Amino acid sequence: MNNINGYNSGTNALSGQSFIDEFLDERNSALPTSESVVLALMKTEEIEAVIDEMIRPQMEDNPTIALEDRGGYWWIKANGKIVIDCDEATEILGKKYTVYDLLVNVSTTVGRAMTLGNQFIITNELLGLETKVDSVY
Amino acid sequence: MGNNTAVKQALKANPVPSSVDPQEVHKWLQDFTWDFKSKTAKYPTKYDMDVNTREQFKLTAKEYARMESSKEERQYGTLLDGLDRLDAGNKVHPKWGEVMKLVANFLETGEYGAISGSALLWDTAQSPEQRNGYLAQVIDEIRHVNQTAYVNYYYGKHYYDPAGHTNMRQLRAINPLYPGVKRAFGEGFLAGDAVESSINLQLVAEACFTNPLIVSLTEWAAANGDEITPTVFLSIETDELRHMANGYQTIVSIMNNPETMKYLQTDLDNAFWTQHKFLTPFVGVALEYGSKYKVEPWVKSWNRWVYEDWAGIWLGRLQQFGVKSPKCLPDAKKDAVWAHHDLALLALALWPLTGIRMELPDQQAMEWFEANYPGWYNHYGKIYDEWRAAGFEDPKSGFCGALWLMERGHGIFVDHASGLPFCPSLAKSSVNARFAEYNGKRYSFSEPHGERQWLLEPERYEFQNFFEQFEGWELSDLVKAAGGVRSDGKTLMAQPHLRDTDMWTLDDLKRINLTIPDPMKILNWQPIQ
Amino acid sequence: MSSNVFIRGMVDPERQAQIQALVPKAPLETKRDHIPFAKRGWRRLTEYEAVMLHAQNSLDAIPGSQEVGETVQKWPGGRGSYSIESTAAISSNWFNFRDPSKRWFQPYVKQKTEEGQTAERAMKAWVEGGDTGMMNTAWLNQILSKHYGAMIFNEYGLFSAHSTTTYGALSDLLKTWISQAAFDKNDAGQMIQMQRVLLGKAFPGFDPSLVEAKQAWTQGEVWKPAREFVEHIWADTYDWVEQLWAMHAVYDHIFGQFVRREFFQRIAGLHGDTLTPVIQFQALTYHQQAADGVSAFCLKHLIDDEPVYGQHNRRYLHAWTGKYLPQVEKALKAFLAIYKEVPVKVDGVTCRAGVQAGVERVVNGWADRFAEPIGYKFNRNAFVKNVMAGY
Amino acid sequence: MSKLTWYSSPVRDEWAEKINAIKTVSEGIAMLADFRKNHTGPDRTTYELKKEYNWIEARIEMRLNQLHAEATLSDDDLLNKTIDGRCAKEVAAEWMKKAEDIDCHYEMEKLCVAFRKACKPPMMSVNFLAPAERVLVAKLMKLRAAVFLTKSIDELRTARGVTMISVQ
Repeated sequence: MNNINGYNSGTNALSGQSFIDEFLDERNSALPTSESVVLALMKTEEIEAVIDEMIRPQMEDNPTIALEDRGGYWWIKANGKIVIDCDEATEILGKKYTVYDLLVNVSTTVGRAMTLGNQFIITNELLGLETKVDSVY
Repeated sequence: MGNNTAVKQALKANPVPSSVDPQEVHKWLQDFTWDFKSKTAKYPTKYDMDVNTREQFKLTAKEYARMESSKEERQYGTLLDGLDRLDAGNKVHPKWGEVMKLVANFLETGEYGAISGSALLWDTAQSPEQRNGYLAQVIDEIRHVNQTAYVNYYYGKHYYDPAGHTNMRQLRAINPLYPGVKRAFGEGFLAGDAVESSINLQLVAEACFTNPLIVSLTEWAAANGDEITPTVFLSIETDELRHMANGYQTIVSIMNNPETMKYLQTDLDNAFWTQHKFLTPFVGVALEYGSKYKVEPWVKSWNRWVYEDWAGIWLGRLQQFGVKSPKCLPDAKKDAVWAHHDLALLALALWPLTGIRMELPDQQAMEWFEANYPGWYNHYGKIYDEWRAAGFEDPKSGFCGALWLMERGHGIFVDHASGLPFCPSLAKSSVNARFAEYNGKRYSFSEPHGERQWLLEPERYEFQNFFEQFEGWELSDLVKAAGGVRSDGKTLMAQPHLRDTDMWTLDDLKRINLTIPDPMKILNWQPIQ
Repeated sequence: MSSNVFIRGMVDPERQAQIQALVPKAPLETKRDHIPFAKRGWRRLTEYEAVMLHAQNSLDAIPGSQEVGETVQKWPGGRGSYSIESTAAISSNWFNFRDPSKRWFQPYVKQKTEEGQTAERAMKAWVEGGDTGMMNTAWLNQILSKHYGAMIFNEYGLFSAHSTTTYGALSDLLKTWISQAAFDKNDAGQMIQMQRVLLGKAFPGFDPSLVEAKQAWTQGEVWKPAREFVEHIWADTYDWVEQLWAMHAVYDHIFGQFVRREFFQRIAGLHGDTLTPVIQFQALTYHQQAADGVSAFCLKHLIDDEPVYGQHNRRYLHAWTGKYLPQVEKALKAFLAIYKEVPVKVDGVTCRAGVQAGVERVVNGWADRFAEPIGYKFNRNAFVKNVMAGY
Repeated sequence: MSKLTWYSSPVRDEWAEKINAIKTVSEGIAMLADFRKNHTGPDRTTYELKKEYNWIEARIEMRLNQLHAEATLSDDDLLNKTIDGRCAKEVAAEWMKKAEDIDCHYEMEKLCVAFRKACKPPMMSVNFLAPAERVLVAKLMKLRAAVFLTKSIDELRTARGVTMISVQ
């Protein structure tokens, strides 16, 4: 399965001199534009459930989602947007789990991340420029 | 998602009457400020930050504390219970346990600088939501100083060689690599226009380089037996996403104003180069030269985290608003391949000043380097083989890599903009050395971007570099004065190998017979016609 | 889909065998004291000190610093990143300061979390237990809506003033304590609004918006001199020691203590408002900690323990007190007009004698704690009399 | 004082002695002004104290600051006048006025550097220095940003009077 967002896709699929040649090629020397977002979730009890019950099922609908075990954390990359609804996570975990509890283990994001009520959203939209920073209240 | 918002809206109409959601309080923050005559940012800035800019995480002080407290319980619980029982401090490969002496302390310098940098932004931002976000960042940065310090503290208590973990805050004063981190982190985050500082701190250092420095570094740590660092660093990084959002909203707050937007590109180019100049080589050295078990070549991590994801997702998407490719990007990419190898050569040449034990790359490492960086052996590997044969590790040899280099005409200089040492005749990175005389003093620069920064703003760069500051000191005297000797009073904390035998002492160092010179004084300099 | 199988060195038998072969039989170094160069007297550093002390990288122009030489990069124009020009106070060693509460990050957020949970439970009990029924409507609509809301701006302004104090502070343990004091101020403002949002839920007619409160703060006579002080200390004062002293040791210890303790804490109960005292209790704790910190810093560190510049620092603290006390006096005097709006009058509490007793309590408390130690003389009776003219 | 840290030097000891010998504010002002002129900033006349200049400058400042506060002057004068008795607010305003017509970043840089040398505490309290510096340096940064990435390196070197050198 070839996912454009895979951990070692694109230039990183190459190695040795061919990697370096491609990496330094003039085509790759200006700013690229990407429609993706990246998320790293620290491995914990709760995050394993979020990955299994909430992220993996989304992969069926969105084939651009790539998921990778990086030892201490899960690395996720996808086009567009990833939403984690913590009300749903609360149901799955059987305990109160707010968006700020999720943030305890969100190790990094590339893209615009925000909370919206009890949801965590990471999006490629330019919040505040293209779209508004929403609030449920 | 639409449905869910509808549910939330319904909740708003019929709120739970006996409790208040933090976001219900947050929504009023923008009303907390008022206008008055003398109200202004208190530090010099080119920008006017918009009073209406929003913050993306909507935390109140109390909810922040609850979230952070949960992080702290988990982190210290893991360290003090789980990892303590597993004797984690003694399961780490020595190469890695040593390099963490520097990594934790250097990162601590960045976190400390970020306290003031965030305070500067808290002052300059006009939107109360932003100020609230920046204040949380100030407190986060205190957390991170405490955490990075705790890595050294924990190692100092549990690891089989506490020397250096316990006193790096002292030893770093003579480390020729330390001015590099001071410049990028200790000062680049806080000494300058708030927006320039924000780009340095949040948009470049945090949104870009902390991903490899703090996140992917944990893979290398775990591969090398260190579960302490992942426990702490991954938890540090859970605050960084709010900081990245702070940095992004800093840009948003000026972007709609053409009057100030015109200054952005200059600050972006300068900040990217300032941070890259230190971080690209330093992280590469830490990962590839500080590990026994390799994960992936640094240049590949750089391509993923810095070029494709950071540049593509953050900057690339802003091109429609006028942001352009930094002019230095092609040079930065060349550095991503070679700059850490250049720096490693100097770090090994100057090992007595680093405070840590390190060793030359072994056969397995050399093969890995050659496979991933073709041409590596002929350039660097040969030198290391020669050093090994000349007695690099042997305390009785009187050998010193720095002298070996100088005797062969490979001068070592300090770049006056970045504060980092460089060796023009052996560098494979984007080094393009130039030397200047101005107002009766000589300056060295490793490339044009830094020289430009100095030419435009000379009053910002007045520091005494390592050679100038310690010129005339005999090497062993300097190491001793700075606390680099173990409790037996003679064995050095720094060593050029990882064994517990044949450890170098002050006398062995004295045998090298090196009095620190100032290359800008002793060499025969002539004006270029 | 995973591109590699991750090998953890700690549990992988092969790697661990290689690692253990390199681990020496005995540790290479027996001394495990942290930051040994900073050890004071016989004792080892506490955790509070170990995680922060000497984290600051600073040039040795700052007394007590470990570094040598100059900063690598300065501000355009030549200002250094940390420099002694930021205050008129002088210390022989800026790194000798210790916060008496010894709060580094972990204990700090733990304490705040507990306070948050206490407030959450108290609010729930307050609404569900029927306390709302006792609330005096005029108190709710006049005082809590307007004046209690105005207090948010006081706290927010003081929080804002801490940006320069955090930036300018010259050592690591100072920055830690100061930014925590700032965070407490920010929290204090938000807690008032949290209470007001709850009031909006409990009382259908109560509007939690800040329109009326902001008007009282920016245009009303009750808050005018207080606002002027806050604006001055936020926007016009750059000396961070002066700011800390003026805010915590003068203004908040007189005006702040009166407003929180003598007015809201004391008067709320008379109006069936049992919630305000619970919320304000936290703000009182925050002030207590800030007052302890400023006392450890200005009175102990800069005067009592200072071997060379104690007299110098005393002179400045004295001058700053003289500069700010009249404005604080005006602020308190103007604030006393609020008693005209208090719905329930109780003899001994809201009457002139009752209020004067409250003013005397804060003024005497302040004089003992902060004026006496720096030898600042002022006429307490005249001060109280002037303030009471506002009643 | 130098003994407080691991780093000490005879130069520092010598200066510490000289600084301790200052007994009046006017002596201190003269020493500080002279020291700043000759040993600080990019326009200094000599780099002979390069290693120690910021340490020495700080110690002169501390001593002078101390002498100033010990002098018999009113609190009002202590807080609001420059060390030589002028109205600090007016002095700061004069410097800001000097900047009004400048539209060249080199000129603005000279003014900012000169302002620091003349007014940095204890010459003037930070409460007057900092707001004026905010205005001056903001202007400097704006003027520089306009040309930062566009002027050629050669042009910049020539304008500065920099000589390029090489090792023979």
